[in-house]
Amino acid sequence: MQYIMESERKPMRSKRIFLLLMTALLALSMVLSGCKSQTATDTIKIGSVHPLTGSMAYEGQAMVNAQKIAIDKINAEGGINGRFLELVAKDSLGTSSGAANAALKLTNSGVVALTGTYTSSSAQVVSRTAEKTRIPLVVTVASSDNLLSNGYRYTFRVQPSVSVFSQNFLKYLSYFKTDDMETVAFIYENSNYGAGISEYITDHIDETGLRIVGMLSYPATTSTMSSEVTKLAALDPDLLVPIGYYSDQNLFMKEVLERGIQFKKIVGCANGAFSDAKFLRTYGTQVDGIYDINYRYNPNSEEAQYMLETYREVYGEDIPVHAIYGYESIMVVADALKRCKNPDDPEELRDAIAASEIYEHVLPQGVIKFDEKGENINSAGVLVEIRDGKHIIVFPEEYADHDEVQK
Amino acid sequence: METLKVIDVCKSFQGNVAVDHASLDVKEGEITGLIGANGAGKTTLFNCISGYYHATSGKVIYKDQEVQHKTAEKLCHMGMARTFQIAKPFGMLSVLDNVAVGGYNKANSRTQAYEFAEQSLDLVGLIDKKENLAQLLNTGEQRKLELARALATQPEVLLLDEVMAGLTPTESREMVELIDKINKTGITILMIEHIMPVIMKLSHYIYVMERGKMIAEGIPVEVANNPKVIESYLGKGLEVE
Amino acid sequence: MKTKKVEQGTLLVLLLMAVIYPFLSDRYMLSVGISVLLMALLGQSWNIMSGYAGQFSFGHAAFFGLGAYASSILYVDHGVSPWIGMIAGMAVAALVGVLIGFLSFRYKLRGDFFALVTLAFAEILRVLFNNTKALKAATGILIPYKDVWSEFQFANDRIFYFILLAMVIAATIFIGLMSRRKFGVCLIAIKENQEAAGSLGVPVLKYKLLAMAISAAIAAMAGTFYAQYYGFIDPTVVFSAAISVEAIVPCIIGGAGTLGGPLLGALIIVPLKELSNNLFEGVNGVNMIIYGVLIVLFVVFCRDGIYGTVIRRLKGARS
Amino acid sequence: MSLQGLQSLLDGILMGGVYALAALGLSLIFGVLKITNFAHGAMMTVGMYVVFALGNDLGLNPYLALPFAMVLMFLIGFLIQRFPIHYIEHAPTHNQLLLTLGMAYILENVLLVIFTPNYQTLTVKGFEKAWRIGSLTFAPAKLIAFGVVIIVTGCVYYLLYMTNTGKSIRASAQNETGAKLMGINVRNIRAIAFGIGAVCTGIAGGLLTPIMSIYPTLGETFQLKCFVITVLGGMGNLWGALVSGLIIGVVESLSGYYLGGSWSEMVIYGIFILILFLRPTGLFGRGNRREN
Amino acid sequence: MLTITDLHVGIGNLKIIQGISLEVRRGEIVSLMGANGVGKTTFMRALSGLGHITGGTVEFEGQDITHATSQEIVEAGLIQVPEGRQLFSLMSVKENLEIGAHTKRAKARMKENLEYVYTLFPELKEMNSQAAGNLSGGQQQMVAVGRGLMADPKLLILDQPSIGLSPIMTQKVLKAVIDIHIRGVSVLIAEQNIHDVLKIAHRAYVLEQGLIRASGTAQEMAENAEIKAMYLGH
Repeated sequence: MQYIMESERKPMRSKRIFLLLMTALLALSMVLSGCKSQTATDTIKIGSVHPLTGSMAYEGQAMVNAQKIAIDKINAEGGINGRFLELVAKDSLGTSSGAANAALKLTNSGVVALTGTYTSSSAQVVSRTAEKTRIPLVVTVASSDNLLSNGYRYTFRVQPSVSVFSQNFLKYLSYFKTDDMETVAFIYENSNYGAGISEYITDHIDETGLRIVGMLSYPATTSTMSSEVTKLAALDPDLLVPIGYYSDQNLFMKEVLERGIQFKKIVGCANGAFSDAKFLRTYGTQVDGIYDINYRYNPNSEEAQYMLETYREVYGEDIPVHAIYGYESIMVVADALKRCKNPDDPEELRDAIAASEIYEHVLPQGVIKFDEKGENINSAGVLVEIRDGKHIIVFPEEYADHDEVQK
Repeated sequence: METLKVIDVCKSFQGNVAVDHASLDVKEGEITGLIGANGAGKTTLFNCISGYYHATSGKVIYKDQEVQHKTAEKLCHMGMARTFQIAKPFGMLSVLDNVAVGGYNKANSRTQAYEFAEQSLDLVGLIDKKENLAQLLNTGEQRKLELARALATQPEVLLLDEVMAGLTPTESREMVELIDKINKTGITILMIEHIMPVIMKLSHYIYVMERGKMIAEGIPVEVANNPKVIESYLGKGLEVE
Repeated sequence: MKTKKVEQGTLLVLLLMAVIYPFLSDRYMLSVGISVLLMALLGQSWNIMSGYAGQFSFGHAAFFGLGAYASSILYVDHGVSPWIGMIAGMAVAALVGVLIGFLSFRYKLRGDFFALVTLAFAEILRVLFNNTKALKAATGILIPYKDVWSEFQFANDRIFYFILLAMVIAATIFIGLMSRRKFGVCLIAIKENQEAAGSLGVPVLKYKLLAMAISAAIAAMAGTFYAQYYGFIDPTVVFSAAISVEAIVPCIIGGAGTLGGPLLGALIIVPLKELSNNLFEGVNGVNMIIYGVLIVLFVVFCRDGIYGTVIRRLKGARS
Repeated sequence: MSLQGLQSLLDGILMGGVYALAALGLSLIFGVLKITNFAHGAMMTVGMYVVFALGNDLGLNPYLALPFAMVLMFLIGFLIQRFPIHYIEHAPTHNQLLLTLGMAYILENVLLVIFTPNYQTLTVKGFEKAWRIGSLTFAPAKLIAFGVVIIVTGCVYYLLYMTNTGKSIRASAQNETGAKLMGINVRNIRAIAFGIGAVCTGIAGGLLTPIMSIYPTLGETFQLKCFVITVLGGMGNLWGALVSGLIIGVVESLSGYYLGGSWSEMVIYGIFILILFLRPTGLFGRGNRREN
Repeated sequence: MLTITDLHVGIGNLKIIQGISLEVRRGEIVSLMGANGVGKTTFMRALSGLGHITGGTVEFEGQDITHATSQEIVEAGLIQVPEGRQLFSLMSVKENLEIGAHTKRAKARMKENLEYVYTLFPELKEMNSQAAGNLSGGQQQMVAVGRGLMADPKLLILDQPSIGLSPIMTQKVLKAVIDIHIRGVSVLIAEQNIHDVLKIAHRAYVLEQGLIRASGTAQEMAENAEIKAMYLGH
């Protein structure tokens, strides 16, 4: 018996109290998670499912922030036929089950539409939820090509998908491709989005006359990009296409700049870092001459200016480009709501969204209109150049803006 | 007739020699004793015999088969059971279940396993506590449980590793009788023991081990008077001025 | 005997609650219910291998993911019904489980080291699936949305709920029966002392591998369900460490190595997590802080788990 | 080996140094205290943010901020050990794992609440350009980090093997009862040891701040790598951790260069599994401890 | 010097020691006898602050140490050489001895004590740099006793020093105990090996099922028929 460790003074009483407390809390949680939050009839609720904790919390939060600005704008303008909009945002925790639970919680609390979800895997799950609950989902950001391939009636996507980005890349190539450009190399993060874009482009590379000399993939969670940089420096392609998220691409550029490697031409595709304001704040004019094909606002739109300024005012930083789609998703819902006789009827709202024809919006594209799959038919990215430490849209011509630049 | 023969077994761990060319014979139906200080290599030798370790070199012959590479499970099926120096009860199982684990060794059914278990619990005198959790037994009872488990496997040879350790005088007296009783049922026993009077009383033949080597062997009286054993193991007794 | 009654009573109450629940709940509650059951099923799977047999796995996502992938690939690419795919997935997972187990046990790994090996295998599978085009690489697999029972698809979530419930009940009954038979008793013996068990003739390796195979198969079953219910899988989702953690949490909260522990654990932790998500919507991160604090408190003050503590008390075991 | 290969080797060695230091903290906690610490990555992130906050808000040079980070990390480590880890020291591994995982959630999300989830980048003046020798380049932040790592490892070695506190730490690790009976305050000593582990971890995090852009869950990505290094080097073996950190850094870099970044993870986990199977005491470990 | 009054000690819910009163006077060797499992070790550990004392008092040199921590008890000069030796097995013999001198008081006399340990057990000096875990049982026991001496004890508690030792080694350790006693250290020794220990002890107590069954001078005990029958019998 001697070999038993005597633990010094067991927390006996506190153990009992703890158990009691837990039981009480459990009972409470059962009750609370059971009650529906009362449905206020005076506001129209729009649900928002984004990762607000975990590794994508920044992107998710920015999305919600932009949505709030859109909501405030509509309410300031008198709301929907006199009724105010309310955004109900939920944390998807970045997981499928978290997203599904959040979406259902929202549909329970009486939202007329869902928006979300930043990651494709969550979007797939929420779109199924939308289909089952017959509440329309307007996808803010989720680029996976197969998102709408299930024939869901209730899912709409405003943002450009992987293949749209890729097509944009091929189309805009004419702008930056020089005659002596022969070789191209890709460095992309190895998930659905990075790998998806690079694959699409390589499948169509013959059309461009370019020859692929390198396809370098890396996990987005990498802590070093040294060997990739070394390898690319040796390959020295005429065109380098980096595709990735903020932290990894930032790491990449940092290595490139530190070593003073001059790539002939760098054109990002939906690059999480290149189009970000923080990126410019960090590197200033050192990154001049880099292009990126990405989300953007329409510089000629007054509403876009309003959005930019308000975001900066409220949140103290420039709006991250992906968050623009958070803003516009609310606008799409609001526009449809205005056309509904009964805005509380999700079914009518779905039809209204499907029938959307929005000419006034912040995006660098033509009219927002959905095809029968729910895809925004005119969705597009634009070609952005970093010039004098500023982002300037250079292509397509109608959205190009050489004078107005983002601060 | 030897049931078990250990021939020239060596066992080393990362260069440390624990058993150094040890040999011993266990005759059928007898009780063979193995004495020596802690660290002399007795338990290691035991482990080599019972299949828990594989000997570095040498042979273990059991029922005319070389078994030095067999696992403990296999040997158990062949009728060799053992106890451990530190009792190892399955604490969260009841006493009966503990013994039944051993009972399953030869049993064809659950019922038979529990029959074996009850029999051996009866033999060691733990039957009253069969519903208790094993971890609630005291040291003496744990020893008995250990023995009962081994017996439930229906062994022909029983290897006992210091079964007396931690027993009260009354308990050890009972244990001596018990071992004798078990032996009388025809089970061959090889036992490690510290307490000289016990081993002297029980054993038919004794081996003395030191630093991994066998230094002496013989019937109890011979060993007790062997000058080599006295010099390196027994001593001359404490002399205080 | 008292223990047995309490155990049976608890399980019966849980079962009753589980059966009535979907009729009292809306979609959201149902979805939470499914989260609870999924966690319970994963927990029971983990329970066999780690709770009963004592082989601590930190890589159950490997089996879960294999199950999800096997059925989904068969379904989407080859039109095989996921019901059959599920069986195939279970077989594949069991095979991989046995392989991992065999290698680990052959090299005598235990405790932390065994846990790390399982974790590493899960990670390897994630990287492998993420980089293999034939397995759809990073794109993941989208399950077509239908309402055909033969294809494991239902528009009504209640049916999903009951199917999952049936799986949990089956796993629980299996463990319940097992725990009183040779296999179960010997597994506990192996957990408590492998050497002693071996010396009593228990086929240690065989039983450990068998436990791993069964455990892996149940996790794979959960994986197939997951794919069919949520409709989308990719390597970062189904092979993530988060899934492995989900298998462990309910067992520790409820009590590892007990029949009702994982069930009760899942029933406690999922609603608590939902609650903290709902209560602290304003400040992001607070929900996860609360979740973390809850876990810490449970582990510190209730080391054997809630159910485990009760059972131990009833059996009169030392704390 | 080509010039590029050489450069990769060099980068691997430099990065490996930081890994080594991060793993050193884990090795101490894992090997000496026998705690499977899954809050390790989160502790690293805390170090990153301390250095970031001091550098960004007070304009302190990140390397001057390190001492502050060390003090804070020591306190955090000390407190984590006193509560809650103290209560589960003898609990099964999975309890430890879950508890430390809970701690990780808490730490990460406290950081999220305080610092927002935004990516933060700290640039050090004068470090914008790499230093070069011939055609080889050295990232200054990594080079300095490497130097710091060597110094810190040396200090920890001195602390553990040459001082009374160190002896007490090792004694308590090897035999708690024995240590108590010699008048050692084992509870405090263990907390100090955890604190030292946390300091190493925090410094490693702090050294990464000028190298990476940081966010609250960044540490998770180092968690498994640190386990790999710890096991490779042998638990509690300081020099083992250092050498293994370098090995993993080099393996990652070279496999990244020759096979591609996506597969380098696989190579590392493969090595991990092989080591676990073939030499669970680590490359430099003696004795066979896997049975206990 | 050490006065124990009606001490109760438990492990968890089990009551192991149920009211023991015992005394060690300055300059005595007192033996606590009893078979294994009667609570000797639980009792000894409780004296060093490693048990859960539920009642009674322990007084050492006029100071109440019933609920003192093990550090405080060591500071006071009550040192235990525990059952099973509890050495720091990966550390060298020298390091083990050095750690013995952990308290301020012990550090001040470290050199002197180390010299004494080496005169008492000359073998240890030769094995200075060997890892303690690699020594034989007897050698380990010497290190354990040596480590205890390094803590500069006023009262040395030895818990079953003969466990696992050959009779000849036991005799050697017990001889060392006499030497230590001559040097002015009082000794409380728990032993199963009653035959030998009664030769060196002044007084003895017999512990059975958590209670003192008998006590008296060593000679009285050696001649007590009941004890003879029970313990010296085999």
